[in-house]
Amino acid sequence: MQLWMFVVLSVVKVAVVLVIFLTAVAYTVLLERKLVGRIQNRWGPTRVGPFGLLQPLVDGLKLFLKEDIIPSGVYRPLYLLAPLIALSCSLLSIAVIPFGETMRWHGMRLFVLSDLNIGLLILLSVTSIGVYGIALSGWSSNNKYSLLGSLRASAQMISYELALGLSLVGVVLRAQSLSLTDIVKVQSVHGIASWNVFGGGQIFAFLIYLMAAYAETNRAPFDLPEAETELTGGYHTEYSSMKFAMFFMAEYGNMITVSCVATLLFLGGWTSPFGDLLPPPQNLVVGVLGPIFWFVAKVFAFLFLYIWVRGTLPRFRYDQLMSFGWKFLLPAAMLNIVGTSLVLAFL
Amino acid sequence: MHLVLFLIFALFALAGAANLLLQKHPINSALSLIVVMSSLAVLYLLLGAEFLAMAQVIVYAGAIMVLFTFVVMLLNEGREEKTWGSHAARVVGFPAVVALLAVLASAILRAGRHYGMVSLSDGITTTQDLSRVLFRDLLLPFELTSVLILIAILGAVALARKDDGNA
Amino acid sequence: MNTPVPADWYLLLSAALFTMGVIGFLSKRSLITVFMSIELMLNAVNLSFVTFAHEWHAVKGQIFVFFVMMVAAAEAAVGLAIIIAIFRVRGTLTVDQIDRMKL
Amino acid sequence: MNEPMLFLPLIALFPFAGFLLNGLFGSRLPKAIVSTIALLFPLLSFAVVARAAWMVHGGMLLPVAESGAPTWIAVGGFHVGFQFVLDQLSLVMLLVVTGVGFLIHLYSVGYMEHEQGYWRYFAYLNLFLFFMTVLVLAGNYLLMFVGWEGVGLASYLLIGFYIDRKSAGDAGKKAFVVNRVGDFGFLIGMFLLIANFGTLNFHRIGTQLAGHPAISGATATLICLCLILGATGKSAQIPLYIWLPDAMEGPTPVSALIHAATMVTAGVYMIARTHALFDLSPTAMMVVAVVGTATAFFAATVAMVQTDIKRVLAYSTISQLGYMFLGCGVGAYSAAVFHLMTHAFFKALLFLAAGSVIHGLSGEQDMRRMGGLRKAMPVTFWTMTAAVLAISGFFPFAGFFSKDAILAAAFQHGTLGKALWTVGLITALLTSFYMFRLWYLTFLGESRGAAHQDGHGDGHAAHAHESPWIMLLPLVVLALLSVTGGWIGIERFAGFLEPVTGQAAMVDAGHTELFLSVLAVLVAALGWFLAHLFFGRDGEAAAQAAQSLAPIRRLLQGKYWIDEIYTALIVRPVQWLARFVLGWLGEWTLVRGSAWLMSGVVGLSGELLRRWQSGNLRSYAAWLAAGAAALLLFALAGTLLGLNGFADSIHWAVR
Amino acid sequence: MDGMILSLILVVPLAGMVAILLLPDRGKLPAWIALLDSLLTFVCTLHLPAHFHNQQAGFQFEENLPWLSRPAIHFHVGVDGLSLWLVVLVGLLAPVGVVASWRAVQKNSKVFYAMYLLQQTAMVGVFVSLDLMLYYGFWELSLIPIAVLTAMFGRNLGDGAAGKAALRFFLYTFLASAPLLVALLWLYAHTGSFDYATLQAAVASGTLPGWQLGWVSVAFLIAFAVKVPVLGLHGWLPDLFSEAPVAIAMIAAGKLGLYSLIRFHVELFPALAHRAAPWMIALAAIGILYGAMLALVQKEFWKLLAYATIGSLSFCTLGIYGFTAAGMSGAVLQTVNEGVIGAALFLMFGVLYESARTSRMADFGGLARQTPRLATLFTIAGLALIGLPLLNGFVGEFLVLSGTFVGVSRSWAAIAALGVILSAAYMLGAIQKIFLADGGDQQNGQAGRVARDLTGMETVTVAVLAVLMLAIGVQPTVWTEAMESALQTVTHSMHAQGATPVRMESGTVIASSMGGRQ
Repeated sequence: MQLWMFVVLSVVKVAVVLVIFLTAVAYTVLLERKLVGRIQNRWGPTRVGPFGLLQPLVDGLKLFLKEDIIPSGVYRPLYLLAPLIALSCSLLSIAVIPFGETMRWHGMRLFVLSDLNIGLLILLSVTSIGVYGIALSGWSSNNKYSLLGSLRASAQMISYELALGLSLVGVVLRAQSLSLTDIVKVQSVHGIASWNVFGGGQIFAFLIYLMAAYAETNRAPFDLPEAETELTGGYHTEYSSMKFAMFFMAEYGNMITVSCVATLLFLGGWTSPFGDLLPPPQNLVVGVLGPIFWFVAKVFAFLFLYIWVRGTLPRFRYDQLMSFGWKFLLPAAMLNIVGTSLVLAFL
Repeated sequence: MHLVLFLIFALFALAGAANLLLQKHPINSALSLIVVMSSLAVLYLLLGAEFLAMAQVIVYAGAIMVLFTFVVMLLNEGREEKTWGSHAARVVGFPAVVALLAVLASAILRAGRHYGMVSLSDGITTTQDLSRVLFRDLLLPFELTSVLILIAILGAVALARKDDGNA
Repeated sequence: MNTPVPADWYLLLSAALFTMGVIGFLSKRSLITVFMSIELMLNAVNLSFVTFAHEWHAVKGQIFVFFVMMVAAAEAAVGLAIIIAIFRVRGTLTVDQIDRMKL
Repeated sequence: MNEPMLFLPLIALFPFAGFLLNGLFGSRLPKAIVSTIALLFPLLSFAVVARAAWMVHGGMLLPVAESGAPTWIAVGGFHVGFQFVLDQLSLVMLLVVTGVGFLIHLYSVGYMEHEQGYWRYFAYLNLFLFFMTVLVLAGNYLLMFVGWEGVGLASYLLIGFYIDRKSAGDAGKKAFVVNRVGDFGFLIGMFLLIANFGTLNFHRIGTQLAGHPAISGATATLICLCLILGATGKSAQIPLYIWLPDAMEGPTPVSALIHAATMVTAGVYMIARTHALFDLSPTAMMVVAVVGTATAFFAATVAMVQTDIKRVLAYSTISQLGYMFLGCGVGAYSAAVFHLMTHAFFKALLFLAAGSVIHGLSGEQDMRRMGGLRKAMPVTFWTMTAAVLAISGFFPFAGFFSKDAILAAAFQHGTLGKALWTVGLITALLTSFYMFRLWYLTFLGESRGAAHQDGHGDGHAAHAHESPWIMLLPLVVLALLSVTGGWIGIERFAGFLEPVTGQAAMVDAGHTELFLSVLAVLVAALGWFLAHLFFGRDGEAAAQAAQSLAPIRRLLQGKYWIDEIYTALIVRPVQWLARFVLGWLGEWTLVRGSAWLMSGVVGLSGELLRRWQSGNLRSYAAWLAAGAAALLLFALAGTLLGLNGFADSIHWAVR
Repeated sequence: MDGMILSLILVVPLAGMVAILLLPDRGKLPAWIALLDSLLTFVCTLHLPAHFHNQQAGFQFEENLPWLSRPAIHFHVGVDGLSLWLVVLVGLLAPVGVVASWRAVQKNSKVFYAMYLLQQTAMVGVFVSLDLMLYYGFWELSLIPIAVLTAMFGRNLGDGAAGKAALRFFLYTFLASAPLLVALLWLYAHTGSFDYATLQAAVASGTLPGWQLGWVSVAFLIAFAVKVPVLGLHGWLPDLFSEAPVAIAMIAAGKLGLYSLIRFHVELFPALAHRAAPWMIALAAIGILYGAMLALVQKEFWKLLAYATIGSLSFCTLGIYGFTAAGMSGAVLQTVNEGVIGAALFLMFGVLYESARTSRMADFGGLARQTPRLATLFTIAGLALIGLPLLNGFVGEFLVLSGTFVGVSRSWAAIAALGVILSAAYMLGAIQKIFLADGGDQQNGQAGRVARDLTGMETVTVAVLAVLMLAIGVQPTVWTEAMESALQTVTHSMHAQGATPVRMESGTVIASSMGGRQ
């Protein structure tokens, strides 16, 4: 393949994925507002567009047009850098996520930006870099609420990152690969029965991942860094307009990424839940769109779970959060690894 | 392509390192160092060490440097001051550095002609290759390293804990 | 498209980074930055390890880097804890003022 | 050699068992059991000896050396065993030791009844018997040395028995240390024997000497002089007699047993035992005779003015031991041993009787506060009288025969012998004098206790009481022996000992001897008369005589200041040397000084190096960098020189 | 079992040390572990004499494992008749030391006992090493706990005396060992081996450069002579005895240095040692007198013990450098004796000091009634020290003196024998000052009132030692028999290199008559 073709195709792929991803972020916000509204026995946004469907657009417009205030006491370079880091890390992780069949065109995978042997590791490393955005934002804001919020967030993320990473090891052991495509392939044969979460015996890993992921994305019930009642706005107290929007997008982007990863690692990725019960589709369109449908459906199911949990569970206290992460999740993840390795080695 | 990537990231690395030296505030130095490390991760990828590249990011950038920034934030030391405590550093140290660089460079340049080229198509050391060596030939050192880290954790906890008695 | 790079360029880069690490160690006054300089030196050495591993197709070179990382992590944990302890006692992190050789 | 079952080791081991039992468990046992143990084992030991004596009487041939003795030391070709030998000499000694020993044990039961540490006393006493029998039975010098040192130990423990008295402790220490001086001589003598004979066995040395004496007279003299030093220590002869008077700090039965009857005669026994060597060296013999005579005379003079009843007896013992040395020195070993035996009887009796007196007077030892005890303590008085007559040499008491034999032998020993005989005769006069002085002061006249005990009404004599039967019984037995012990006659005795001590030098048994005997008795009577003159009536004459002889009296009362002289000449210089020359010059200046010098050098270099260790991190880094650069430069220089790698360049550098 | 026993003896104390370090420092727990572990070590060491073949020459229970290939260092251990009893002695004294520290060490007992057990391993290592580098390692290792524990647990920590004593010990021994290392490396450079037998053969072959070898042997001699210590090099001893904890002081002097003198000086360089012998003999003989005389005038019992030790160790040196069979075996036996007696005396002095907090003998007096067990056992040990026959000290002294007198020098032997008199004087003086009435009153010492008697455990310990003194004194052949073949090897190799008994004056020896048996 020619270099120019490679470059053009890559640019096109990136553009398409980014657009879809950002749209998805926007509508996840709407979804959340709607769902939480229903849970709390109200309607949620209904005014803008049918069923309030245009609400995200208006919100975005508002944030774009708002005055960009930079408080005088902040440490400017990092204050400006922090939201960029947060958002770019959030966007970066989508680059390795395969969301469709392993189709190639001129030797290049279509439904993934870049398919790497070490996709999972890249995901983890990007997640670990993401901490900087929050940490720097809080510190550079020169505000005690911000600092406390960012310290909490950083500590929480570092702590739960361990459990998160370890909960994935069982999956990796089963697939014997770090490539996300390979991991999905392992789960594809018997449909739901071979998904890691069920057939793969990784139900505990999944639960651990679930909880760790909530904490990792600073979502309820682990949303202490932005606990309004204690810290006003947490690390983004001093941010407004577009810079605030970037943090906001980063958070929801992370949610989607995490959901994608859960889908890929535990829920069989783009494969159908019926596996070889159904005959392979002969139609090309169905063959292409079917997997994408399943993938999106699973991701949204996971997102639904996210929002559901947010609507139902109360917030943890900070020490409970830490001891839960270190004293329960981490050992549980280790036990899971040991158990999985024993099963794989002797059964 | 390889050349371009190398040049870009080598430049990034050098610039980051230089920035580390020039910046007066520790947090800026830390961020510069993160840049260096990330650039090195890319260089590792170029050298076919993909696992190491990711480990570099996860361990160095994601863990160690987070600790550094954490400590900087925690202690909030501010800009460093110019002090003149050590004559040896100037009188002995900097000539030594120059000598060191000269010797290293000359040694590398003298020996460099024997070395081959590095290109993108060189093949990749997979994670399996790495783990095969690590968990077969070097299992004992690996386990010892884990013990070392455990001890380090305990030591760090013991050191950083406030004294119960007199604090 | 695929222009190769001589291996010794990597080594030269490594040497340069290492030297800069040394300079940092010598010239920086803040204990934390000095510590960072050490990390820089370690990274520089790691680069040369990886280069040699590539040059000689020896996986053990990479393993060595792996170990260096592990040790660096341990060292950072302990070192930073020491730095915190020093700061708590001395109230400063300026290297030139911390020359009592005890806490 | 046929080996009759004699169970020789048992003689020694019985008392040892008694020592162990009483020593380990005595503190928790009732007194009756302690006494039983203490008496039973010496009695058993005596029984074994008596059985052996009976067998000898029945015709058993001596010497008997039990084979199969366990090895003690074996290194290279040198070999010493726990070898016990019974011959005529040791049989006599054993009879004395175990017989008199048992009697004194018996006496002690009464005497020590109210003392603290009753069990300890008997344990020590049994220990003494153990070592003494080992000494006597030993078949070689080294084993004899075991007994030799061992009795010294027992003596030390018993002298210091009253642990609350400093003087007792001092006396014990003095006895042991002075004895050690003698032991030093013994040790050197043994080394010389090993060097010359390669063995310490009596029998083997004897046969080597009998065959063809491989050693010169000079060597023999050297060996003998060393052994004499040992003997003077143990037997309290000049120059090492000084410990014995002090040893009277011990309980009186101890003085009787150890410092009169048995232990102090070990030196005489040893000389008799090794006479084959002494026979080779006239010089050594002469030394022995002169030392003995001088000691006899010297001690007798001191004894004349002592007021402590036990000290009189102590000096008397020294004097009598001098007689025995004289006997040995003139070659009359059997006479010396004969005197040893009779002396054991009457001197033990004297001490025990004195002990009875002291016991009766609740611990009073000063003769000036005694007097008039004849009526209060009749048995003691009569037995004591027998002993006094015996030691003074009145016919037919035991002392007469033995002392007469020694003096006769001396008289026949050439010119020197004549001179020694003269001194010996004068000593006999003095002996008679001081013994009767003691007798008068203690038993006759009026009680003088009140005169010194103002405020207490009458003196001790008023409530002085006779001792219990258990103390009197040994007195009576010993009194009988003191009377009859000499009747066996020197000829028969010498004849019995002849296989061991060789042909006695009894040439002329005719008129000369009769004349000498009569002369001796006359001299003794003269002594009694003089004593009667001074002390028999009111003591006026004594006071006058004392007045007129004041300087001599002071000299005698000061015991010739020998102790002081020794202190000034030996003890003080040693201490001075140790404290100042060694302690200050050696230890302080040289040793400490070198240590200080060393630490100074180290400290100085540390001071210099310390400046390098500024504590500044950046300085360290600078030096580190410089070092790294230097090392790399070195390695690179190696490559430039065409060497292959770092290791080779190091090799090249150190070549 | 025989192939592993030496490693086992080396490892058991180390295991105890690890156990102590891992378990918490609670109450008497470290002490109990140390006691049980040292008893276990002792039991292990008893395996050696039980399975030792007396008649067999050479080393037994040998283990030889390559450790490093370049430089060629082997884990080569073994014992012969010389080291056999010394290993057992270390095993025996290990629990004694623990008992002696039982009450004295209260704080930081974990550190104390851990270091103490390390010291045990090091000492056994010194006695069994047959690879000189391994030996050197153990040698240095045996020095460290002494210095450290003295500095940490010394008696007078407050006024810095303990630290000074530790420093002095450290300086003396380490400065002396530095040339030893250089000498070792020189030997390695010329032979390519650290193996004992190889080096011995190399030295014997005469191929090594002569004058340098002379210096090498001197370096060996000085390193060991300091540790013994030989007269003149004893500057560290009195201070250390006064300041070090009892358990440490009792192992600091004597056996390590003496064994090393025999094995690595006399046996390794017979010809050169032969040249040094007259000096050593003179030093030893004078040392006997010197020690005894200084002991006579000491006022504190630690100092008395120090100088008494110098005197009694000089006997060993005298025996070694006479090059006579009797002297050698006497010296080895005396080394064992000194260990046993010294341990007992140290323990008892330690009890006195710990209860009365003073070491001035004048402060005591009349203790015999109050502390009968202590008084009795002390007297026995004291008598053994001054060489009372039937106790162990006599046999050693007699063999050394007779060997010296007959084979070497009458005058030096006579001078040495004078020590017999002085030793009696100082020991009985000490007994009197401490235990007997020493003044007008019954109890004149202040300290006497608070002094306590031995506890049950201490009594048992010292009683065992006392029985051992008697046993060695009565049956020394049991001990000397095992040495016999080793000593024959030594003397044979010495004589082959011209190192016959040192004649320092003319005298007549009927050597043939020495051969006869009774």
